[in-house]
Amino acid sequence: MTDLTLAALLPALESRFGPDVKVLPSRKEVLGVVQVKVDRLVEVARFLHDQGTFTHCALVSGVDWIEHIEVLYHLWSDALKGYLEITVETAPEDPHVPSVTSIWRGANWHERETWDMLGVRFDGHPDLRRVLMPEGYRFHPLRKSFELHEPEELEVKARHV
Amino acid sequence: MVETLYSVAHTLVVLLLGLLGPLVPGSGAYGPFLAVWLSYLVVGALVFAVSLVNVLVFIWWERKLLGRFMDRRGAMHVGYAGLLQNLADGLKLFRKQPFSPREADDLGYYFGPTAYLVISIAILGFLPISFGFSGGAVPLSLLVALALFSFAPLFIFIASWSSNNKYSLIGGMRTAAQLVAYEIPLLLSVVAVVALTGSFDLNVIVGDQAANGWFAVPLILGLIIFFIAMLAEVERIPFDLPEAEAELVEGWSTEYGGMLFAFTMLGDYVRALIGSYLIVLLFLGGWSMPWGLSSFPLSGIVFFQLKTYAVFAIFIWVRASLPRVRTDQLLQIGWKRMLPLAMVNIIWALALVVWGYPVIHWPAL
Amino acid sequence: MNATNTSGTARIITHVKETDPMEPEVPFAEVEAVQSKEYIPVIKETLTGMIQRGLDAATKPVFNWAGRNSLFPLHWGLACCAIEFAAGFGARWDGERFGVVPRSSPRQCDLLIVNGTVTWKLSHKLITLWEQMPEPKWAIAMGNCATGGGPFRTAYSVVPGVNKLIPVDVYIAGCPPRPEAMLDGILRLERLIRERRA
Amino acid sequence: MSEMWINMGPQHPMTHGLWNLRVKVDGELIVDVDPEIGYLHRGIEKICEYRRYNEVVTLMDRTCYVAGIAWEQLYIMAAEEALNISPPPRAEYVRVLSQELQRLSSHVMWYAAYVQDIGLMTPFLYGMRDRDLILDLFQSYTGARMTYEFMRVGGVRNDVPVGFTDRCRKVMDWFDQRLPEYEKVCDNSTIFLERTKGIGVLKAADCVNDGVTGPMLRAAGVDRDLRRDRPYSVYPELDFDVAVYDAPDCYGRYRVRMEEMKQSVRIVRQVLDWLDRNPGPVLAEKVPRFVGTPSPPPGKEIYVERRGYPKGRGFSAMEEPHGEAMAYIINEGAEHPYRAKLRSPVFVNIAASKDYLVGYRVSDIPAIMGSVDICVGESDR
Repeated sequence: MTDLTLAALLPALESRFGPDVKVLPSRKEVLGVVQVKVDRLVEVARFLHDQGTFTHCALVSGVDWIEHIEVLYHLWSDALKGYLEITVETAPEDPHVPSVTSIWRGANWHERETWDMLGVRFDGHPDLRRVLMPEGYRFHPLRKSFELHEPEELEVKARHV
Repeated sequence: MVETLYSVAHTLVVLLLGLLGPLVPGSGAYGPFLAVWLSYLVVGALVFAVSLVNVLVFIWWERKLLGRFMDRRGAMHVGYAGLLQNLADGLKLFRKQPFSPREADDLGYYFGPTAYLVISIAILGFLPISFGFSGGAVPLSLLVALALFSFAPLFIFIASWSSNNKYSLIGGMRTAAQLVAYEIPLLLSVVAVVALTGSFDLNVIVGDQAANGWFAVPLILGLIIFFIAMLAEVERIPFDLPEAEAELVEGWSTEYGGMLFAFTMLGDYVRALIGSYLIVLLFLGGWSMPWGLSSFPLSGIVFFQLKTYAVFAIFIWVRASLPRVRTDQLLQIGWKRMLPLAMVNIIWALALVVWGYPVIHWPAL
Repeated sequence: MNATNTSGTARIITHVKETDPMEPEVPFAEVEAVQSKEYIPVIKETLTGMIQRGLDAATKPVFNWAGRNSLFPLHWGLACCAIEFAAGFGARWDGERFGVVPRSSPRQCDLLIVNGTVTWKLSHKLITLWEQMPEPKWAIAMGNCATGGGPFRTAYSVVPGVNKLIPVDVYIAGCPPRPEAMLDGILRLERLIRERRA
Repeated sequence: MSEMWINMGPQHPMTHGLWNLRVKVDGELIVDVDPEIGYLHRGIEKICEYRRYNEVVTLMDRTCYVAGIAWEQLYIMAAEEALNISPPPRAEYVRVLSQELQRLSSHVMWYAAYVQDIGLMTPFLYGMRDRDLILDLFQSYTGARMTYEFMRVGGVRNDVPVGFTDRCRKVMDWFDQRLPEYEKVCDNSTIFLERTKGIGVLKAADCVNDGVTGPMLRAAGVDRDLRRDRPYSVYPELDFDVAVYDAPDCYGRYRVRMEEMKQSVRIVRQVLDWLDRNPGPVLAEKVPRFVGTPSPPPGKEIYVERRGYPKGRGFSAMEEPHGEAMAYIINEGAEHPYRAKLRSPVFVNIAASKDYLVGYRVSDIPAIMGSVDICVGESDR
């Protein structure tokens, strides 16, 4: 099953994982959008990596939708020549997502950045530290509750890291 | 002819002593002795003056020439064509705040660069820049000069160790390894010259070359080895690892600023000057020129300087066109390539002697 | 003018000085010195002072000339302006014409050109670098970010102007300033040093 | 000497920007690496959420200051998809022209910095000199040397000026002469070869697993170039080769970049020919007003803010000079992007530094990190 075409892959994904996976209509720029339940994420990722030839984890990011936090994975396949988008939803207070660093080493810093910027904890991540903001900074700037501040206010904020 | 400056100094000193002698009772006994020493002093002071001015002009020469190699102009706004730029740099460093880093060991921190500069300048006293025109014309001048020359890694290491900075430390370690590795081929290539001349006196060596042709021709291999080893000894690209800008911020002089930094800088250039001097003296015929060009008064010193600048221009040329080698490659080149080649060079020189290369013993000064 | 004697009158003088600071100092000291027959140190000091002032007057222009003509900036790159900073030392502009040679170690620098956005994360390091530079030293804020935060002024991580951290002598506008502008800033600093305003 | 940690950075000549490479050395040998970035984190993604679509372009220039226009196009492609606008063909060609000029200038800049890292001083000056020629071209049609603010949602700001194509061709002719000279300087130098060959090896499998992209990946022998594999803009209509080299070391990366420069010259020539033949508009006719509105009408701020527009998400990936960059824009029908996420190739390449640094020497660090081509602006954002 190493060289699945896309037409076969997504149904295979759906049939294997059942209701935990939802394939959304694809957009122009990505091959497909797959919604995954949090607890099956690692399995789906493993499946896509091993059988779906998605060997390159291009991007891990997140969006704060206020009522929930969406974590996005963009995977590239050299065989299919396209990106697959995986989305995972998690609760905004104390969000947890399993880490995929065991599958793609390259996801390491992306997950660190998502933790830094959005406060999503990646369980099983080997080294979940802040990467862009200084260690000990208290906020997660890309949360919608964190506003861009006036500089004067900001200084106070930044100094109380 | 070439003795002119020394004779003039001697004459002047004798004259002066003759005038002053009667004022000091009982000075007649020391007169000739004093005259010789004083005239050496005068000549020595002149040598230092010429050499240190040379150092300043060297830096300018490097800046301008390097600029030309790089399609730009180099310093040009201070003084005519930027000639005063180095003076400005030196004066500026002179008035910078003296300091030592909190973690540094003060004694070593101040001692290192100072001793480095002093020991480098001291060598200048033994190098004749024209016949008899040296601070101290000892029969073993070459040996003394090379011995003093090899002192530098010690002081560099003291300086780097006591600055208590990791970059400095690595730079100092590299310096020690590098200078020791290249000292040996350097000395061995000198051995060939000494074998041909039979003397350690630089005046004799130059005189021999004046009579029998420059050693650059029979000992071309020796010249190449000496040149490369000298590049490493004066820490210039491609062997400038101790101050490799890209990885060690400024190498062993990272923590130095102000006057001490000026010392390290000046020491480097003094050593570059000495390196050029030695190449000219040992292989390029010193102040002698073919076709009797050096027989005019003062022409010897002028030719000597011209040759020195030409040699330094090659240093700069190398700097402009070669990348830096790595530590292990540097040591490999030193121990595995240069050392055997230097041995070959010695054998070649000995063969020349056996075959009857004219060995002339000039009367010592 | 403090007379360094240990006689009783000196203490009175000191007392007077303390109680009446408006009183001119020199005549008292002289009178005191003459009274206590210790005018030699006073004359010595006066002479030393004169010599010092004379030396200062004689050497200050020289050192001022030296200092302003050999400004070594710190060779570091923060952001966009750093590229223009590098271009300013390329073949076309050649900042070395003015004796401006970037050095990598702050110990050997006179001039800190802040060429880019300074973040709060960097602020400690910037201050360390500034403090590592020996006096006399100058700072140039190059570009809008260093001057006032630039387009990132409102951001949560950006220092809105580097003058909140270190004293800045010359501000160069532009985003990024062209290399000419940078060199002009350095020359402006030279002018300021010549007029002893920086 | 026992093992010790060395902080190479944030102020260090090797770093080419502000980041901190912490290396643990045993003598001269590197035994562990812990890179630290974020010293230039300017919160661009957050500021994007407070800016109108066209105003974000300003930030994109500053995201990567050596390849500003690449990031402009990256963002614009994502934004156009999120807003469902498509630009006229001439705009696409002008964009591709800018892309390739930018790639050329970025690689020349890389070359200049790289040879200087290795200790070769002179070509640095040559590189900067030749880069200025390209920047002059940029200046002639965007008005700026590095921060162009040239692209707009639905096209580009203006067309290239009259006579531009001829000037550009002259510069390309100049580069035809210069690029072999660059290669000669390096390839004829034994020291350069010894400094780069077999240094900083990162094998193809590790590259893929680490997510490393761009010239590093292609040097390892993986034939992947988004310009060809996932064509965007008008690249399918252009004729070019993908530079691949099968030596996953510094030398391979150097070769790949040199080859890419030649290919860029080739592409630019084709685009110039097309531009000469096909005049036309460079901005789409129907662009929603708000993306370009400098400021809302006074008193109508709320009205403008709430103006509805079809929601959408935009994702774009492109081959930036440093590697594969991605942008993800979420349009929630407001004036501002709801979320803008940028993926920088440099970010990932730095993250993988442990895999290609451990086991080499301190003297190799500049050679290796230089070959990665680091632009801190885009890794920190």
